[in-house]
Amino acid sequence: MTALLRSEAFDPWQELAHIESGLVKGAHGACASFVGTMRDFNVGDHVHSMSLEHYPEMTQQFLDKICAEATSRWDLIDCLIVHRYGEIKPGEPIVLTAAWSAHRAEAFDACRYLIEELKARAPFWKKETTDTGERWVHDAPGE
Amino acid sequence: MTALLRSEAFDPWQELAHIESGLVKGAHGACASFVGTMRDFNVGDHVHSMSLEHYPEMTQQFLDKICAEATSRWDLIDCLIVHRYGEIKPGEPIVLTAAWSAHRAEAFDACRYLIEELKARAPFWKKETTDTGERWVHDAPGE
Amino acid sequence: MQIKVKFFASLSEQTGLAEITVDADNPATVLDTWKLATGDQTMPVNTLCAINMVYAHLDDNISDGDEIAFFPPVTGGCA
Amino acid sequence: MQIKVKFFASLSEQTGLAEITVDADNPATVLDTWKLATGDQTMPVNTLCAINMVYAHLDDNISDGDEIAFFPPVTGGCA
Repeated sequence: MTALLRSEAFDPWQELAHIESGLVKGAHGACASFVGTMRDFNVGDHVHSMSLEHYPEMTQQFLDKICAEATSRWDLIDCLIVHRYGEIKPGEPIVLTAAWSAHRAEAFDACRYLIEELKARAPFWKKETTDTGERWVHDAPGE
Repeated sequence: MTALLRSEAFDPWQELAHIESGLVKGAHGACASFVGTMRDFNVGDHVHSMSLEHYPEMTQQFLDKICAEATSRWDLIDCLIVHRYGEIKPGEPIVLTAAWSAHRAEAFDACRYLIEELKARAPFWKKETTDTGERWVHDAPGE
Repeated sequence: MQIKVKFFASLSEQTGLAEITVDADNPATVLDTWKLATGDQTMPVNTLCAINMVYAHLDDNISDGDEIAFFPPVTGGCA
Repeated sequence: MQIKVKFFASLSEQTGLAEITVDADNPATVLDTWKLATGDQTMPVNTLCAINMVYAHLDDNISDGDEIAFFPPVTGGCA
């Protein structure tokens, strides 16, 4: 179980390859992963950049907690969360969640659980810079 | 939309990075992916290697078809399937499915659709070599 | 009618056939090509079939030049 | 009681506060620390709070040395 907070841009595929290099070969049959990337448009406006504020110690504790919850709820071999904070440019990954298991159902369900819990409760706040200035993002329900 | 059949081992993270390098930066917000890897045990036996037979022209047509179905059913920016055939060793990836979309729900649902349809209907047949000899694999329902 | 018939995986081993061309009457069904190609061997339960690489039923009619395939339940993908 | 109070994102901009230490009576609730720290400013609807980095309710009791945080609905993750 690994939950990482990153102030610099990260390559999600390298992160996944790195975790897999530490797993026993032939033990897992399934890996589900999700990458959330910064788009350059939102609510109809062109977004130039984004600043992602967080509550550092609480964020780390929260991400560790949902990794532990996923591991106790599904039969996982490993799971991973990587999340950016600070200044982010369009096209850069914001978040990566992944789960390794013997079977695909557990891997998918756990991977989805991680991103849904993170999105619903992890203390991050986005501020976008658009053509018309800065604004705090308020997610629409179900977005 | 890309569906590839590979006789040689492939690196799923490189395949994903390669597809992403061809996408417009900032256009997609979500990528869900799944990697199925050969395990070294099955039904209690140690598996040394596996041979994956397929029906080449039908397999390619079928994989192209489910990519097209996923693209018509969800609002996708791109999707990818890579599937091995021939001799496979434990720890090697067998299959990769991925879907890129603006939002995570579409990406997850489409990625899962691709692997479930592939598993249910794509003409591949696994033969395992275990401590006690060769055997054709018969998947348990829901496995 | 000239019909190409293919057998895959365990079905190829059981019938002793991989690919064979048979001369079928017109009309004929997929099942008729099984009987012609295998010399009337018993068909295992759960056998799947395709006409020109599209899933078909055993009682579907076939046409001259068709490629018919018989195979066991598929097991691609992953765990 | 010495209580550290933190404000995040839009709530920090609205209150003009980032981090402040207040001297609260004992007993006191999370809501009491808001009033003390902000000089009784109106609390925006949907404000969330945490005691020692764990989500809490406004009427939860606080203890000496606690870290209380107030913040707007979270928007991490992705699209």
